[in-house]
Amino acid sequence: MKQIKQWLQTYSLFLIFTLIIFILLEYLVRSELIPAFIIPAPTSVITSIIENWKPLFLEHLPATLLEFLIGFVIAVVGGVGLAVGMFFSKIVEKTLYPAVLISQMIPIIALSPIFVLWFGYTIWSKVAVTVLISFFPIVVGTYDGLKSSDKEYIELLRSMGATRMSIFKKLNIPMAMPSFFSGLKLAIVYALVGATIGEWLGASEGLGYYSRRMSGNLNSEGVFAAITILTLLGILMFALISLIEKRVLKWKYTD
Amino acid sequence: MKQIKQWLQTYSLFLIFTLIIFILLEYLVRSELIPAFIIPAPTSVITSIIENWKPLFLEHLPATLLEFLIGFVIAVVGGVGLAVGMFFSKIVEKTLYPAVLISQMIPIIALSPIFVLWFGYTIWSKVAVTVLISFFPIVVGTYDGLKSSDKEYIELLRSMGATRMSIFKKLNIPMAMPSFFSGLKLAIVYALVGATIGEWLGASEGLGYYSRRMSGNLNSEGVFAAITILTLLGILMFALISLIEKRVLKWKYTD
Amino acid sequence: MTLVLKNVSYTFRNEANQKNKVISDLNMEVRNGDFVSLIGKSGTGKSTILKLITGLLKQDEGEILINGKAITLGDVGYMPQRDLLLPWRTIIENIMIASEIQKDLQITKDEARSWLDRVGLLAYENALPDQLSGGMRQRAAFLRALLTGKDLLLLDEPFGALDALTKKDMQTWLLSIWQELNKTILFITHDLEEACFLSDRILLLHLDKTLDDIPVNLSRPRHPEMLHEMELITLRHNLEKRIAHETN
Amino acid sequence: MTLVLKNVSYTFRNEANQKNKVISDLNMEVRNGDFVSLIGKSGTGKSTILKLITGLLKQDEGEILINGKAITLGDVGYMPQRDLLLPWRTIIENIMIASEIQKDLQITKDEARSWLDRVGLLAYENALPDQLSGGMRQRAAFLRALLTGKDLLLLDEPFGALDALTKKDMQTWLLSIWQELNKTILFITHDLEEACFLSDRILLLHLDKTLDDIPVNLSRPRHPEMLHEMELITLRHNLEKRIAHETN
Amino acid sequence: SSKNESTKEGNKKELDDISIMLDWYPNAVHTAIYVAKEKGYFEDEGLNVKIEMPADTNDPLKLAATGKVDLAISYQSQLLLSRAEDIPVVSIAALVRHSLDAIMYKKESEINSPKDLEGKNVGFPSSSISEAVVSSMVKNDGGDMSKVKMTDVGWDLMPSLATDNVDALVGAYINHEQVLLKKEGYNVDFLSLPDYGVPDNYELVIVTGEKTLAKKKESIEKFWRAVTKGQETLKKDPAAGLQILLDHENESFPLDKEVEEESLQVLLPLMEDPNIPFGYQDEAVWQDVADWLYDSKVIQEKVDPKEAFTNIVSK
Ligand SMILES: Nc1ncnc2c1ncn2[C@@H]1O[C@H](COP(=O)(O)OP(=O)(O)OP(=O)(O)O)[C@@H](O)[C@H]1O
Ligand SMILES: Nc1ncnc2c1ncn2[C@@H]1O[C@H](COP(=O)(O)OP(=O)(O)OP(=O)(O)O)[C@@H](O)[C@H]1O
Ligand SMILES: [Mg+2]
Ligand SMILES: [Mg+2]
Repeated sequence: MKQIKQWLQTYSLFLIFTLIIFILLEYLVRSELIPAFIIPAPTSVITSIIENWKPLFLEHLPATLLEFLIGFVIAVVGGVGLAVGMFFSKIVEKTLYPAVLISQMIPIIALSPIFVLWFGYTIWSKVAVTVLISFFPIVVGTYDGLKSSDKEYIELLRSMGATRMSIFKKLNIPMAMPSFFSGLKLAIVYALVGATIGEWLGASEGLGYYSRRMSGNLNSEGVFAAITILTLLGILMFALISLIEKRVLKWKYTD
Repeated sequence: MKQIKQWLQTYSLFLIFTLIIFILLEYLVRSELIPAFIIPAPTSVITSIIENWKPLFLEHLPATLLEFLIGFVIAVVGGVGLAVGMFFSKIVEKTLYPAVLISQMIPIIALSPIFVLWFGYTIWSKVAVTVLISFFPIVVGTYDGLKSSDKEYIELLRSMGATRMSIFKKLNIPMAMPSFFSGLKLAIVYALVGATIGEWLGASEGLGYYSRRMSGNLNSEGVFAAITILTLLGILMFALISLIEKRVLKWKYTD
Repeated sequence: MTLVLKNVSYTFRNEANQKNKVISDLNMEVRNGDFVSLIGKSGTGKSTILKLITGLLKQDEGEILINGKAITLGDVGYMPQRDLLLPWRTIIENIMIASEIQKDLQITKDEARSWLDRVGLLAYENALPDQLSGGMRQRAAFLRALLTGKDLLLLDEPFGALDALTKKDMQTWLLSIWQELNKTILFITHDLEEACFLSDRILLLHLDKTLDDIPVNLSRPRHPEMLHEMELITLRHNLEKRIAHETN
Repeated sequence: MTLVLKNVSYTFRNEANQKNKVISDLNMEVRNGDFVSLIGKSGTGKSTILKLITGLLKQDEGEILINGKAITLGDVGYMPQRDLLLPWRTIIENIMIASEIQKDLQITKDEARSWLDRVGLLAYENALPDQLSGGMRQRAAFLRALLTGKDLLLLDEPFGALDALTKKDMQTWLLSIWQELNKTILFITHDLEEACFLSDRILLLHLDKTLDDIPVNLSRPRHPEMLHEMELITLRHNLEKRIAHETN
Repeated sequence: SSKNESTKEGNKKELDDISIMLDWYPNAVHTAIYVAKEKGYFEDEGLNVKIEMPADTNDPLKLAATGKVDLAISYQSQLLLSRAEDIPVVSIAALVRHSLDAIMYKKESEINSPKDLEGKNVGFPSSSISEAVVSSMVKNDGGDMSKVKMTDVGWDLMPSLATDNVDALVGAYINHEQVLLKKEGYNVDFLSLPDYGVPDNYELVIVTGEKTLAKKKESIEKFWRAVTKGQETLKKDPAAGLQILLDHENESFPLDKEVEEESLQVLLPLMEDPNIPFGYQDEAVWQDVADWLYDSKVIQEKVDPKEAFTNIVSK
């Protein structure tokens, strides 16, 4: 009860703001100041979601979720792995850090034929886009976090005879957590965007695919139905990670 | 001289790594293990840049640069403005912060018809994408930076009779600088990607558009020529901001 | 210059709206040219009193008067325990910040420079705070409070973070400056020896919110040798006993 | 347990490869059950000596022996000035960390708990370090060093960050623990009074890298009253003079 | 000469502005428009034509509907789809009179007729029309559509076939993808839509918004007259006509001359029929395509073809 009250207090203004925007949009569309085939009325979008809930939620949502989850897990595992590698080896760091940075400057759509070449039209091409797009914040977050360990703490543990591995486990990893979670929160949002873009590059199911198909059919309600679900999913994922963060970093948040 | 030596020391491994990748690519393409119309040989890309240097550097590069610059400036001015607004007013913060966060979760390409409707195929549609994509890190960086001012410093200045405005100028702004620059470095990379994506959504010149045109013609050398220039431009911009940061935050870097 | 607190009370309220009456019906007076120390266990409210006098906090009841007028922000020079030098400003820019903030306060760069010279920091005029040692930083922070131009200086544990040897030097240095300028100083410290050595009077704040006013009968000028005189040692011993029986 | 340093030298090299010979031909000895303080001006190399003894730094020349054997990492209990409690671990997890790291060290949770009880921290067993006051944290940090099970404890300004009143309490507390357990302690401090009050011997490190060995002829057990005895005061006065003439 | 310039400027001010958005970037199919522009036919008609290029193949229609552009080049079936979605656009002329779309495949993949697609993988560019095309053709050929695997390949039609990720393509044009794939050394062949029960359609049509049509009918007629004149000139000397296009584009986006030449050769016979004026649209063709779209469930409601087009040239 108290939590709900607090939540409302935090977000009420934003919710009111959103509501006003929706009402404004509804008015603009209904009065034909904006053509409905470009921005649909919010009510039509809701109607469209309800009418098509079966394909949307039972077919396309699970497909996107699967790509997203596989991609996100790979990005986390790979990103953390790379960060740890860079942390332990200057050579790995100097070789790959600039490459990771530069990989962010290449517009992904330009690389789509390469994905097709490597992965064909399997789920892996979407996973690849997801990974590529969400990899960076995880690497940076984890690496910066690992490096943030105070020299004095390390000396204290070494004075007790700790090996490098036990310093890593007992000090570096917990120290890296806050920064790792900052990266993770960015990455989970990007991963969802990545899965969507991946589907645009060729897919046969998924919300991104759905929105593109609807766009091809000039059905703007359908496009926005998919976008709405994607956005809500993104908010949910972000909230989920924030929640896990609060749990794991309890020591940071109890005050 | 000494700086060059230091620079080489830092990046030599990466340069060697890049070189090896290039040689490998060249071999794979020449021996027809990878079709040249998907990934071109690095030498063909260089040839393509040299052959088409005139349109590339005199027409498309300036076009992209212009979109990028206008977009980036608007993102900086708007982002800083919003951050300052949120800093001074809880109402602004509670209303707009979630909106800014959510704006990052919407796949931008899905909004292209809206941009086209509002801005047509003028430069402004590309500027809009650029702004939307680079806005977020600036807002977050500036806002977090402004909030980071220590309560004790504020009390010290208040004890001298400082007004809120003079605390803002003398304390909050300088305190926000490091975090602002972190955001700026991300934003400048994203802004360039944004301009490119903007061009994919409709343009008649620019490096992004060029790469798309060449892609439609299966001219992969052309695609990678544009990507190469874009990437180099991104690195340059990033280095430029880093340099400015080092100047402005001299007090952080002299040790 | 006379500072008078009459029946001052102050209560902290936390988020859960719980009240914590930290200062209750407090009366005290600091006269022109006095060096007064305020001592007491941790949490008795010493810093709160200083914040009330600067005007950073507003008392719930009672009056705080300087020369008979209610105090406002900007009336006193304030120096907290952490030096709080702005890291992006050079030393001279740091000590001149009050004159940027208060329009009617005119301090020229030359004046500031002559002050730096006097405390042995002229060579560091354009250095950044990070380049200075703890003692030097503390001297700069003191100059900053001094260059507010106010007669009353409030110092909240200014030497608390310094090592014992540097602290000794700073004490002597502070006394010499104070004597020369005829300023009034209200000084918070945990170090009873320091309080005895520096002050004309010691105000001892108890956990039950009462205040003892204890005179220090040592001659001026003070010199480090006095630290070993029986009078000071007895006084300190005495104070220690008065505090020790209090339980937190 | 005997600690012996024979002709130890140590030189810091910075990036520009400039050398700074901090320790030069140092000889010292700490015997079983001793409480030895190491004092000296800032930068004379006190902390460096401690790091050499822990094994964190490796001497360029000479030998460092415990019971005749060259020291290695993990041979002593070390407590730095900052408490360095890991903020994500509860107090009991923090004090037991050495037994997680060293396989041959078996300390049960019950033992740890009884230690917490002894220092008055049992109620905070499962609290996070942030929830404790400075004095409590310092006690926990000391327990952590103690629970390494080593006979020799190296304490680098353990009470430097505490306020004067808390510091007094901690000193008495430390003495009582030390006496009970028959540990050997090498203690760095800036506070000459503290050094005199606690130690059997005081090692005074000079800027010219020489070391004086000064015995403290106060009876054991010590109690706070002794702080006001002439003997201690004279000794302190003496030490002060010996240090004061050195220029940095 | 200064006098001459001033009169020129004076003339320019009297020109009516009209904008057209192409279906895709400039290529051989647009040669007539560029010829008309270059030779001054538009100016002769009193028009100042602005040519724009789209981001997405759906954009031209939408922008014509909102009046952001006056004219747009789009696809006949796409226009009918828009009508079904109540988007107020009308076709005013047919630019290409026959299907350019086809089912394309590598010769070695042993596809001889649509039913051979059973068990094969067909790539298409996220469009339900393309799916309907394959479905109609396979059924017409007596095949089982449920055995054909359809793969949406997004933007990457050619790479998907070239890398053997799919066995055949639909939505690829015989005047572009086919030519390019051949040039890259792939031996491609295709199956024509009309041969297997999909009505032959006007692949490219010129569309405008209903409001624009009412307002600017005269200018639109002038526009089409000039384009027709451009087409005449082009037919007389295709090489010279194409050169105008290549020159126009060459500064910024070098086009492959060979490819465009071949493309034009494929296109020219498909853009006009004997004894029918350039651009004239037949109601029967509209009716057939509309019926086919409805029958194959691409659109859910019947569209009246009379509303979908209007002829600005008479037979
Ligand atoms: N901002 C605040 N909000 C709520 N309570 C506060 C606040 N600041 C101080 N207090 C409470 O007021 C009391 C007095 O605090 P104050 O800082 O004045 O003590 P102090 O005598 O200066 O202690 P110390 O010697 O540790 O500096 C304490 O119990 C403290 O918990
Ligand atoms: N990591 C290091 N690299 C280079 N020089 C160092 C390093 N640590 C200490 N020094 C130098 O060694 C000298 C002695 O330092 P040390 O910390 O041992 O002094 P200290 O006696 O402990 O001083 P303090 O009383 O301030 O703690 C100083 O001159 C210092 O500049
Ligand atoms: Mg205080
Ligand atoms: Mg030290």
